[in-house]
Amino acid sequence: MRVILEAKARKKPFLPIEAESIIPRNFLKGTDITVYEGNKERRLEDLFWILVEGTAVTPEKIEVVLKGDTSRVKRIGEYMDAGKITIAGDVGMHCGNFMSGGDIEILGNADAWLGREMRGGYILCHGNAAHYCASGYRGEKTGMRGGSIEVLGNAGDYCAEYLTGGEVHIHGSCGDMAGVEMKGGQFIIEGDATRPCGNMKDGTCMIFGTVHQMLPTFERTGIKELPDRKVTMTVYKGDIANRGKGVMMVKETVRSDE
Amino acid sequence: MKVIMNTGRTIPQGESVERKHSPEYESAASVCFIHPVDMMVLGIEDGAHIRLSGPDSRVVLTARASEMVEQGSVFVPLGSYSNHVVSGETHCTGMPDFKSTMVEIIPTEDPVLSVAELMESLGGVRYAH
Amino acid sequence: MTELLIRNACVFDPLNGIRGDVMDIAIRDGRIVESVKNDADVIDASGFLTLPGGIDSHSHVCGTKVNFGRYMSPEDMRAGRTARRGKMHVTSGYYVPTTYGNSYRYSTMGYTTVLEGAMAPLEARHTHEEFNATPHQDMLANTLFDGNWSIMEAVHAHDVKRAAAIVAWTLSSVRGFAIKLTNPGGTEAWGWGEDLTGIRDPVPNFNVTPAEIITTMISANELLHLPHSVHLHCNNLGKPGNYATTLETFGLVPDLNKNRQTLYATHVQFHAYGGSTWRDICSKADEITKSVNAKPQIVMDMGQIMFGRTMTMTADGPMEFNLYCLHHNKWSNHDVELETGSGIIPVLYSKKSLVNCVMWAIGLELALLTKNPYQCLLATDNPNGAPFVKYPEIIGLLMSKRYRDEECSTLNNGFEQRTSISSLDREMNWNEIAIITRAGQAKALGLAAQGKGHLAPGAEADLAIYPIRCDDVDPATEYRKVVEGFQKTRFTIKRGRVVARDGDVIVEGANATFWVNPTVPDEHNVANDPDFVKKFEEYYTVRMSNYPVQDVYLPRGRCIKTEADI
Amino acid sequence: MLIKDVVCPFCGCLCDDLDVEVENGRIIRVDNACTLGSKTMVGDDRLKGPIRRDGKGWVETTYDAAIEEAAQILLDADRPLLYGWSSTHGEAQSIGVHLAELLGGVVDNTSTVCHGPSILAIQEVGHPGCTLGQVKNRADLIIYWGCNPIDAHPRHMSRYTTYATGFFVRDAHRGRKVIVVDTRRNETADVATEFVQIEPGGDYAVLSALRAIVRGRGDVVPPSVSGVPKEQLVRIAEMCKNAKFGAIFFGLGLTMTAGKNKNVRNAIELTDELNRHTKFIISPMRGHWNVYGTNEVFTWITGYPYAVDFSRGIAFYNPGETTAVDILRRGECDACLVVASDPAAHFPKACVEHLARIPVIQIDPHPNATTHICRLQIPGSVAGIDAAGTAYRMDGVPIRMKAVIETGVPNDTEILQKLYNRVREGTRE
Repeated sequence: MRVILEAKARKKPFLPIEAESIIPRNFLKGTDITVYEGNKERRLEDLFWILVEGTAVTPEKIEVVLKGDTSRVKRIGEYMDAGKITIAGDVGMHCGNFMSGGDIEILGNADAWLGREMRGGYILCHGNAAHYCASGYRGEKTGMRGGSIEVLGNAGDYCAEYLTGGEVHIHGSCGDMAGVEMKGGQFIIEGDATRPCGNMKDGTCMIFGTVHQMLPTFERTGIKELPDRKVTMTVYKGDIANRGKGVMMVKETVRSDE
Repeated sequence: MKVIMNTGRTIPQGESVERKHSPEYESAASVCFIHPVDMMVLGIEDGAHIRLSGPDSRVVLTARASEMVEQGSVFVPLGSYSNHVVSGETHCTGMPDFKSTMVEIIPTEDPVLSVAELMESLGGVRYAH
Repeated sequence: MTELLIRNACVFDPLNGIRGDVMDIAIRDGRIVESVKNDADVIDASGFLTLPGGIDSHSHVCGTKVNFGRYMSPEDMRAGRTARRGKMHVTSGYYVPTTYGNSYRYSTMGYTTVLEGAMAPLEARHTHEEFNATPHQDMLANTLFDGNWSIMEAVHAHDVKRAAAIVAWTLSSVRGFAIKLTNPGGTEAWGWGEDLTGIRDPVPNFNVTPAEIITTMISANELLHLPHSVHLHCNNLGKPGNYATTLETFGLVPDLNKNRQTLYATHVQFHAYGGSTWRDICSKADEITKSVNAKPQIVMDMGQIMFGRTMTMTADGPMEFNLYCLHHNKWSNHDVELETGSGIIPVLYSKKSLVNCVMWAIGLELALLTKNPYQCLLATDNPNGAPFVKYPEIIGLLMSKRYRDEECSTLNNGFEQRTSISSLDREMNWNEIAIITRAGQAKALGLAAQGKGHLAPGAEADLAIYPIRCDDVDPATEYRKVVEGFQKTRFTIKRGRVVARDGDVIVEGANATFWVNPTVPDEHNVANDPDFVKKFEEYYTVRMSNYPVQDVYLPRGRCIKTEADI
Repeated sequence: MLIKDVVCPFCGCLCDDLDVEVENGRIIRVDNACTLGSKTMVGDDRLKGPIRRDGKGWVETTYDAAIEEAAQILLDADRPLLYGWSSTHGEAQSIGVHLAELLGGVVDNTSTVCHGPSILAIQEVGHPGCTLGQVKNRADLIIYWGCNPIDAHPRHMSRYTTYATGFFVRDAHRGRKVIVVDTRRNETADVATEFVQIEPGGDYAVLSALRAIVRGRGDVVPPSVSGVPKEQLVRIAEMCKNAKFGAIFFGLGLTMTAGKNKNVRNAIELTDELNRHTKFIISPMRGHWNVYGTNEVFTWITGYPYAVDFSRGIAFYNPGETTAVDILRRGECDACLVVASDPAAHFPKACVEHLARIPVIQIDPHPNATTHICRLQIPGSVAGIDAAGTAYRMDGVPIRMKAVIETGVPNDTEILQKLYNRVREGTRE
């Protein structure tokens, strides 16, 4: 079954829409669900043109497709556990928060907190992801626990903050402090990163681009050949400041003071 | 020349912060402290006007020589004038880069605007107290 | 004049010797009366369990430390969120809820009076502001004197009257209710990052020992005729082997008051550990209760822990730092100049942890091994041992051996050799539960005279009607019904007004704050003592004139005056 | 008439020892205050009464009419932002939070552009602190990191630290060492025992290096970190470990530069590490006299110190999303109530542009930058001058502000209570 939601034009296009109800499972019971525009509860059909193709008896068999301007629609796919969501354009904040299963594919850019505290499933973002991609929540010690997030473009600052499990793969570059507070999981950055892995406790981070402002509290422990990629990585242990035993592998580094 | 703009409290700015329509506030908040060497490079004297340009905005300030700022950076008191060039980007922390904005400085003959004029330029309506 | 008649209430009122009689209760203008007119409003209790309003004699719900626990815990705020509804404000939080969250949850559980366990005098204004935002419970504040410089000087000078005079001035200035000592002397030592190892260690720079502070304050307390006794958090909290310190402390306590205990020892579970390390920790509840059973002058509360996440918060700064080094979770500390300290860290009590299982068992042992229920009251040191919403489960455990056995079977094996919990057959009855949740508290806090904790004519009409039929529920086997029943009252009545019904608060609260004003002769009023004033102005960072809490902070203050014998 | 022990309504020091001379209803002299405090109290000049924008000009209006119009604007909004609060007393702040709750709006306070990042850091790792008297009576080592008390908190050093005589520190000058860490040699640096100059944006790296050195792993630290030679870092670490009682005070130099909350977190974790060796505390230099009060009031009512979004009925908190600057920059609110602050002066241009686009109501005694962009301004009295109320010092000590003169101007609590009542009628309709 396919549920196609096309965003309608709005009087106040910048007001956020909160749409955690947009997950495949909820469409088993039809399309009579509500979302919030600011502090007003709205029926889905007030904000989207709705087209349903076919039927399904399990969420696994449901694909929700979002079209039109969805850049201000927040929390799509929150607590999603099965099925697929495809976003044709950009998506608002908190897409796929707490997601435990299923797929989300974003053809445009994702706003901040993409896949925050994710537990399982797969998110693919073709464009860029904003700050706090694959991160944790304020005050919470455990961030993303499982599943995987792949971003074909760049990610903003604090990417994979508190990463605890699962895999984060950024094909472009990360902003400031990628992998800060990492506790586990695997984090791959194909491009550059600035001050990565500060305060890291555990887990593995591989950076194939250039590291800017390498932090002074990582201990060089040797080198590692990656035959499949035909590269040699410098291996660091850290963050020593935090009694960390995480592993950071870097292709090439530039210290802030060099 | 490209420099890092730092902003913060100064005594004169703090003394007049509750009287923003006053000449005291305007003169206290519309100054830009620059290292003497940088002023030489810019070819300006203490008291000259400079135009400070951020990513998407510009503001005219009065240059003041100060050895308390490093070469390559300038200090502008926090408030209406400095914020005219600070970007709204907060890196999702809620806090703009008030103390680390890259700006371009060039000498200018243009006048320093009043707070009311600055606000008008942003769509406000001047209130004459 | 408003009148209310409660019909067919199955009443337990231990202080008046009423045990399960089905009767009517008449209420006029907020107080219990003999009878009301026929046109009075009527509530049919339909034979449900009816008790005086619950009283928590040791809970952390208001003030600087509690609010900092909230401030640093946005993750907990996600745990218990409710939207604005009817007369109820938004609430957030599970183990450190907002003030309204605390107030609504206590109220729907039938609690109408709560004592805040620790108020630093310098920050008293804050506590009182939050009391006003905790509108459904009458509030009282334990006032901290454990590290008070002028008190320690008086102790050093063996000047009990001086100590009493300082207490009198402080309590009346900050609108406090009772003397609280938290790790006496230890909090001052913590000002230097140190702690004391026992009650005979000298406090750095002050040359007094915890033992001297405790005994002096006990005498001062009785000189002032305060309604409550000294309220003590013993030294060495949470350390293996600390039961010896606790017993030594109990040994210091004379029997000075015929109406109530002379010492209230709080959260004793945390002070009843044998062994010498976390590896060989074991229960010493038997020794502790043997001592208490022989000493009518001592009342304690359980300090029960329950499994799950919560937040530890206490004036005991050094203890919190030790916990931080153990758990490596977030740690906050807040020392208060010339007075006391405090620390906060989140914890998880886990059934997998042998130590936690032993702690859990000790609290229950204390209650079950104490012969006189008036000497061991139900409390979790909320939220330190567990949030107070766990009280119904604790009641269930105390009333049912089977429930305890079922719990034990899910715990870390090996803990049973370190405690006697499985060998205890005692099952409390309704009357004993009424004692350890209200009558005992009222007596211990000296509030019975204020009309709290009982239902005789003249008493304040604070009642809790629980959807439990005592005659057809057998707590020993149907403990789930008991637990459910105590979670939500059918009706909670405060000063003759129905404030909560079936789990919903239905009115705006109008609580009172009880505080004590002991009058001392002018020559003993420290406010007139140049030396006291000089030291105050020199070493505090607020002016003495800005220190006292103004009346505006107690819109419904209830002052208890006492005459000091000095 | 001389009024003693008056509390100063300027900075987070909340000095309560001012002597104020009042003559026929005016403050003519202020003693003991710093120049910031006395100028605020003596030079105080106000808007005479409520004003509203009328087309391209301004007209005077009445309090009742203004409150009615304000209520309508807020009731019509789908996502109102209620911002400011730090320069008014707690009683007014409390009504403000309940107003946001009633409206389903977002309520935020000035911490958002001050020590908001410090709050985020504290929420990650906690806060080992104390009241300022502990520092005054005990501290033998003071560190000012990324702050300039001489300009921003002029009496901080004389009342609480460098120059204050304490019980255990009889001779402040010989008894205390002072370290200043900053990117520029500010006025405070001139009185320091040791000045550490960091390249802009280098604080995080320096803090990490110090933590490693303190825990005995200086071996990994390179010869120079963000412009600071390793020898100096080692010397600083030794000074800290050998102190009997050390106190770190930090300012916007940490919260406003790259890394923000992570910079502060690193400083807190350095303090934690030092507590394994000796007594150490850390404390933010809060700006507004009652900004800490807004955090306290917000927290006991909503559970969160700032940036609270009631749009969904429950309280939601996510700085970076629910913070005023982000909401305004993204245009995510359609009306704004500004109370006791001046966002038009203190927010970036992009935010002010959105404020100019939407209806803005300002409750503030002074004509300020926000006046020019608001639709409606309602002046209240000023706590500490003609209004009494509760304030919280930067260290959490609550103090009651005095009203030293009578002006008959309604205070913020009264104005907001009326507004709240009017909005409640509106929500019932």
